[in-house]
Amino acid sequence: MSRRLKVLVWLSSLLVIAGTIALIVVGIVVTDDHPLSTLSPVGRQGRDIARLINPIFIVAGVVFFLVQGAVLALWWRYRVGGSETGDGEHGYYEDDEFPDQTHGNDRLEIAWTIVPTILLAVISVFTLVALFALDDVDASDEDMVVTVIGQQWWWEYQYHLDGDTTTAPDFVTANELVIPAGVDVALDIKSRDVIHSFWIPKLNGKRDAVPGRSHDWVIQADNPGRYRGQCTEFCGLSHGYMKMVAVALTPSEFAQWRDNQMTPASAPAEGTAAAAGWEVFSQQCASCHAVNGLTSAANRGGAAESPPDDWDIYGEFNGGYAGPVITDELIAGAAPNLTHLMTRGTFAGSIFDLYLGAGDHIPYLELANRGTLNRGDLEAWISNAPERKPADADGLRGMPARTGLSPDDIDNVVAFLSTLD
Amino acid sequence: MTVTDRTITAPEETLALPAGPAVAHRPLGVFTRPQGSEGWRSWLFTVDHKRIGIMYGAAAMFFFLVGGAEALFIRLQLATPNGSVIGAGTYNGVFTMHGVTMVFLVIMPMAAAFANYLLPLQVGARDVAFPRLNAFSFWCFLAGGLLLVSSIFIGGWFQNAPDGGWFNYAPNSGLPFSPSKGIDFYAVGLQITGIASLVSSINLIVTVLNMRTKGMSFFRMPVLTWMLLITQFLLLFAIPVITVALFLLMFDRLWDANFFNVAAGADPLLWQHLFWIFGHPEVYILILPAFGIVSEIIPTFSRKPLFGYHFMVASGIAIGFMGWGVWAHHMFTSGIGPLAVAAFSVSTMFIAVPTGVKILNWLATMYRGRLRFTTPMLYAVGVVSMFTIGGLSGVTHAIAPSDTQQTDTYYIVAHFHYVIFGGALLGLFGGFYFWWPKAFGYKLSEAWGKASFWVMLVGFNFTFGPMHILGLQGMSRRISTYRADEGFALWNMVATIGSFVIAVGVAMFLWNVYASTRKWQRAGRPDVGPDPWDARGLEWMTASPVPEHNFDSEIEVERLDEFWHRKYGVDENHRVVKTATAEEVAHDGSNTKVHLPSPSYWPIVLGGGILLVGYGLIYNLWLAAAGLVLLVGAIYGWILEPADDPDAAGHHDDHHDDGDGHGDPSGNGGPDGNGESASAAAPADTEEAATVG
Amino acid sequence: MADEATTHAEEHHTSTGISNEKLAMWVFLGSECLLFGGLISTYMFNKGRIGPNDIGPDDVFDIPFTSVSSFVLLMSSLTMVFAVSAIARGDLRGNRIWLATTAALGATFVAGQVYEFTAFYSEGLGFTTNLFGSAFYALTGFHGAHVTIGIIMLMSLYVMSMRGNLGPERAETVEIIGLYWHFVDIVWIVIFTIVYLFPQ
Amino acid sequence: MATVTPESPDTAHAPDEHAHPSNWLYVKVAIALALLTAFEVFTYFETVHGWGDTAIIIMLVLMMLVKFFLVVAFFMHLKFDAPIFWRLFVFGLILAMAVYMVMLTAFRFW
Repeated sequence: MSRRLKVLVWLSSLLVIAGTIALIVVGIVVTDDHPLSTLSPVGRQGRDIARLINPIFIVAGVVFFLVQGAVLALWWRYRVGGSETGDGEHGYYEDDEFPDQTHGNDRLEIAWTIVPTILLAVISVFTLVALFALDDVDASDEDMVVTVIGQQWWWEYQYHLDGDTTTAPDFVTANELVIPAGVDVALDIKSRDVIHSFWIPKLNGKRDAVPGRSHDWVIQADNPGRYRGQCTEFCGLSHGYMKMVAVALTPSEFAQWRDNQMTPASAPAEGTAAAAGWEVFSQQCASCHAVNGLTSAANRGGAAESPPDDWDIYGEFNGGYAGPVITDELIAGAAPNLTHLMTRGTFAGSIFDLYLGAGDHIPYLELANRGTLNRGDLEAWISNAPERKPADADGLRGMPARTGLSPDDIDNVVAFLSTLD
Repeated sequence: MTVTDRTITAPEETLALPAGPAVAHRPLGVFTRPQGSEGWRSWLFTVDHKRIGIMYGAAAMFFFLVGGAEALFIRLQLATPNGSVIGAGTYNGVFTMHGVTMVFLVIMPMAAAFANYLLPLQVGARDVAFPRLNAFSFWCFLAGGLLLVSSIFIGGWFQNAPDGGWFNYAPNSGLPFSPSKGIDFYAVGLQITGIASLVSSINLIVTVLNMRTKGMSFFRMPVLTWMLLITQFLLLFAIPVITVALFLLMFDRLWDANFFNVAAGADPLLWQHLFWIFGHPEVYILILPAFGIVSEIIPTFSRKPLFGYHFMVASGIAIGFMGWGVWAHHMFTSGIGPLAVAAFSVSTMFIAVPTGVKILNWLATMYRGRLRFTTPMLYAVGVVSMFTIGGLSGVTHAIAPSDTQQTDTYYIVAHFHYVIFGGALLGLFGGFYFWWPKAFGYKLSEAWGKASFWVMLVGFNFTFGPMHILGLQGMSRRISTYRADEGFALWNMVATIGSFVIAVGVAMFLWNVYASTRKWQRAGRPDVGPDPWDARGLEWMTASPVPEHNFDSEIEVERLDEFWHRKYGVDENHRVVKTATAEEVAHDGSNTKVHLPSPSYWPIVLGGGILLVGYGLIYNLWLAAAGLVLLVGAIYGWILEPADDPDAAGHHDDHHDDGDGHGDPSGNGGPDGNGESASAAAPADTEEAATVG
Repeated sequence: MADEATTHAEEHHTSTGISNEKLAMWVFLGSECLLFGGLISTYMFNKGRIGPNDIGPDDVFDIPFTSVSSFVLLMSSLTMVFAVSAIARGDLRGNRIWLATTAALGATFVAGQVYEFTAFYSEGLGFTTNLFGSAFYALTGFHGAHVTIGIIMLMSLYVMSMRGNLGPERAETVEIIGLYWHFVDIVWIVIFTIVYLFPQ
Repeated sequence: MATVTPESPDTAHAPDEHAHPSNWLYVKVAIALALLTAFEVFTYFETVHGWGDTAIIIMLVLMMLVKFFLVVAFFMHLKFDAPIFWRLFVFGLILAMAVYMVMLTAFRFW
């Protein structure tokens, strides 16, 4: 076998092996369902991004194989043996053979400057087209705008059905962003404290929530379903525990869900466990958590957990801050609005499932009726939240521990929460 | 080779740094100037660029172990879902310190080690332009590094470590959100290492511009010298920007200013812009020295000159320039607006072109070469191969829409580890093996070296390869844990195993250093000769280890790769023939009449003063005041140190060594119109200097 | 290359024919551009980010006063040039006089700045009051610190000269310190225009 | 470079000394600086006369630049000195202006 042929066989078998491994890995990556995967987009924007990047992955892959192949080929073809220690008669080399002392080739250099430049210029044209299309946030055909507010370490969603974000929202929810499937939904992303980033990988890329700024963003889901997300800008202690879910419903289901969200809660019947739970809740929890129709702004006045004034950026800043306006009791003091807690699938910044093993088996709107409540995590959370999700030692952020509550108290609070559907 | 003869003129007359013994031993106030070159004290007070280089390397290696241990903790915590090896708070401190340590205390000083050791040698100089300032740079860097690392232990394990990420975005870095002392350590520590880098960059720029030996025009300088010079320019202009940002942060935290106070109307994106205006050139500060090292190693072990020298230099300069116009690609999701995103997206893409030119030139150098895979060559080829991967993934997130999916995920972590570990660190390790015999006179074991390379390479790919997949599967960066049902468990476990394989590889390197040193000590010093690898640069043209005075006499350079051309000629058939052995060409270090700048107490005292000021700013301003007194005292001691006799022009021992012009303004002022003859040669040189500026 | 010069010249050979110290100072000044550029942009970016009722530039600036102190600093550059040319001529006494004058003018400027700061403070503009205050004091304070360091260096030169350690062969030392001093002056030229004179 | 090369061997301070301008030139420069400053201050008080802000800013910037380059060129000798100084300094200056102006543009500052 000639040396050239040997190299060819050696190289091609190597490429076959590498290619096979690559294919297997790609296979695992693509087919295995990952809830946060960017590789299987199910929304218009996510798909546009994938359509842009997938060919580039292929081009990059080709360049990868060419360069690595070249390295291996040069290695194989031009390596020479020699003294291991370099103290042979000819130093490291066993001979005095010298290759051509080529210093360069200007035409070659210019060629491999220009070719990649052209390649990249082509790529950049496609990039710019996609970029401006994605940024066209007025594409939404719904009036509704959802103000998404990040804070340590959960998300609040203020629904403005008429699209006017300067007025009070129609209703407020937390952690689970419910949208109608098939339509672009406009988001208005803000932050109350530090920088967060809103990201539902299957629907669209991420957009930072920067305090003092308001960022437009659009998401769309092709089909009804639940799509997970994770805060992706480091936001302090519990950054890793700041997750969220986007729930897409059919338009009619969405209307049903929306109407339910706009109903205030009613007081539990006298004498029930839930009524006792409400007592505890109104003393222990209502300073931060709002329940429309039950808690009031007065509950929150001067509460210890409110952030101190000097960094209180909840209020409107007249010199340039375009943050949310506190207009009425819909908006919580420092914690999620719990009016319809039981309609959500997750709690505590979406790190716990509210219903055991519910997954996608129970339709979203029937969770409250058919789901089995995840009592263990919920009770543990109520009595000692920082144990489950690290919170700042000074108690200004994150849910404080309520270890003083008796097991009965906690049962009653859970009973009360269970009425919030 | 007649050149050799011509350059060896009367040694005493060609000294770069004249000094009279009477001056060197002259008492100064209560202190006597330190003397001698033996014992540990001589290291503390040394101003020798080679010793300073070695100390940079040793300190960087120490910090590398610290940063590596932090990396292993990160990987242990993330090995399984819901990991609980270290809590979220400690985790945040660990990943922040890992980033800060590896960037500022490992890669940068390792590159500084090579810059200090090799730059003067490669341009044929006796020392750097300002030897005492050079010593100060090192001590100042060490002060900043120790201050940063001490934060891990002060006040409890990781209680006061910086925990805002190496990028430290406002307003999370503000007092309300980060009440521990951690961010103060970050701000103060990086200021101090910044001073060190800035001073060192000025020093090395002046060295390259001004201290080149006869005939060493800019386009006869080795590519490593070029890359280091570009790096120094990047440092020179980038460090002030982070200095501004850190000052603003410090004012906010210590004195309640409003720069990042959103409630007062501040825009936190200001920090991001300032940080990344510094931060992106910083990336090239990390990688360019490794590019230079690779460009030295590959030709040596290909038995060929570097392919396309001028294009290699030009692409390095292009990278240096373009590095200033791409910073906002770190901010594609920050909400800077579509036009800014578009502009930075396009500019970022084209920075791939000069980088690609480098890769192709290295391959072309190897093409038809006679490749000898010694350990340094393995590392260099490893860089070519691994950096390509990092470069390609870099292009994929230059594409802004795709970056909105990839940024802040493990895909980015994979990308920059392929660039910084696969590019910079492998290159620097290759440099260790390559120049080790030059610095110490003996070689590291090739067998252990090759073994540790392969272990490191395999571990590296198993650690960071899977992170591409994790990132595309949606795993965010900087999360201390993940849910079991998110599907990240498999590749995280692979990555964790890989990270321990890397640790084994590093341990093998350390064992190699230990064992090779022991072997050399037991056997007595085996003389590797001046030129163990049959290399090309001027640094090989003197004895190994390099004598304190570098070269016995001034070398006159007539072309690129001067040393190689003195060893080899071409016969009538254009075949390369050996015309002289390295030993014949190289200096043997026997010229003991060379006067060198005397050691000095003041650099280390000044470094100590800065350390005190640093702790003082964090804990107690009185301490800072004490540090300031020490600092000012050290500066005055420094200024008064040279024999201060205007009539003795030309007899000062360190006239090249003065930071702010207080010292002897060099013999330029001498009565006999000296020094100016050199300026007749200046036109050509300064013309070329324009390409630098 | 005129390398046939004296051996003494060989000793002080530099590749560019320029002394290391002077080159280092210019390299350093190039770097300082980025520092002050950052501070000035921070100021420009932040000065208007205050509430309508907050204390702002129009409420505190006293342009006639600042114009005079700017003029003083500008003239200190002139006296600095005189100091440099005096020592180059070998006029050590003249050098001392002009060094002292320059330091005195610089000190007048710093004193004016201190007065200005106290006046602003008494009018209600503290470092922590608002973003304008923080940015203004940070920028002008940084500049003031540079001037102060310059004054200390000038005074050190003066003392050296008094002790006979600053002869004509050290003209370049004075020139290098002069470069720093002029740089501080040109930074103030920019600050004075952008901070004080721009329509608010 | 032309200003550097043609020196006679007996000048001690070659690059800068031989072309040292006279003190009178410095005084003239200082007078120009003082006049420019006076005019700058004048624009501040004369804004009432109906010049637009933009016009004033442009004028002020122009005068600032003239002052800046007068000091750099004459007082700092850059006009007479080795061009490498000029290149190093102007590189830093232009880089600073470019980078920070791009930053402010990204903030839609103008």
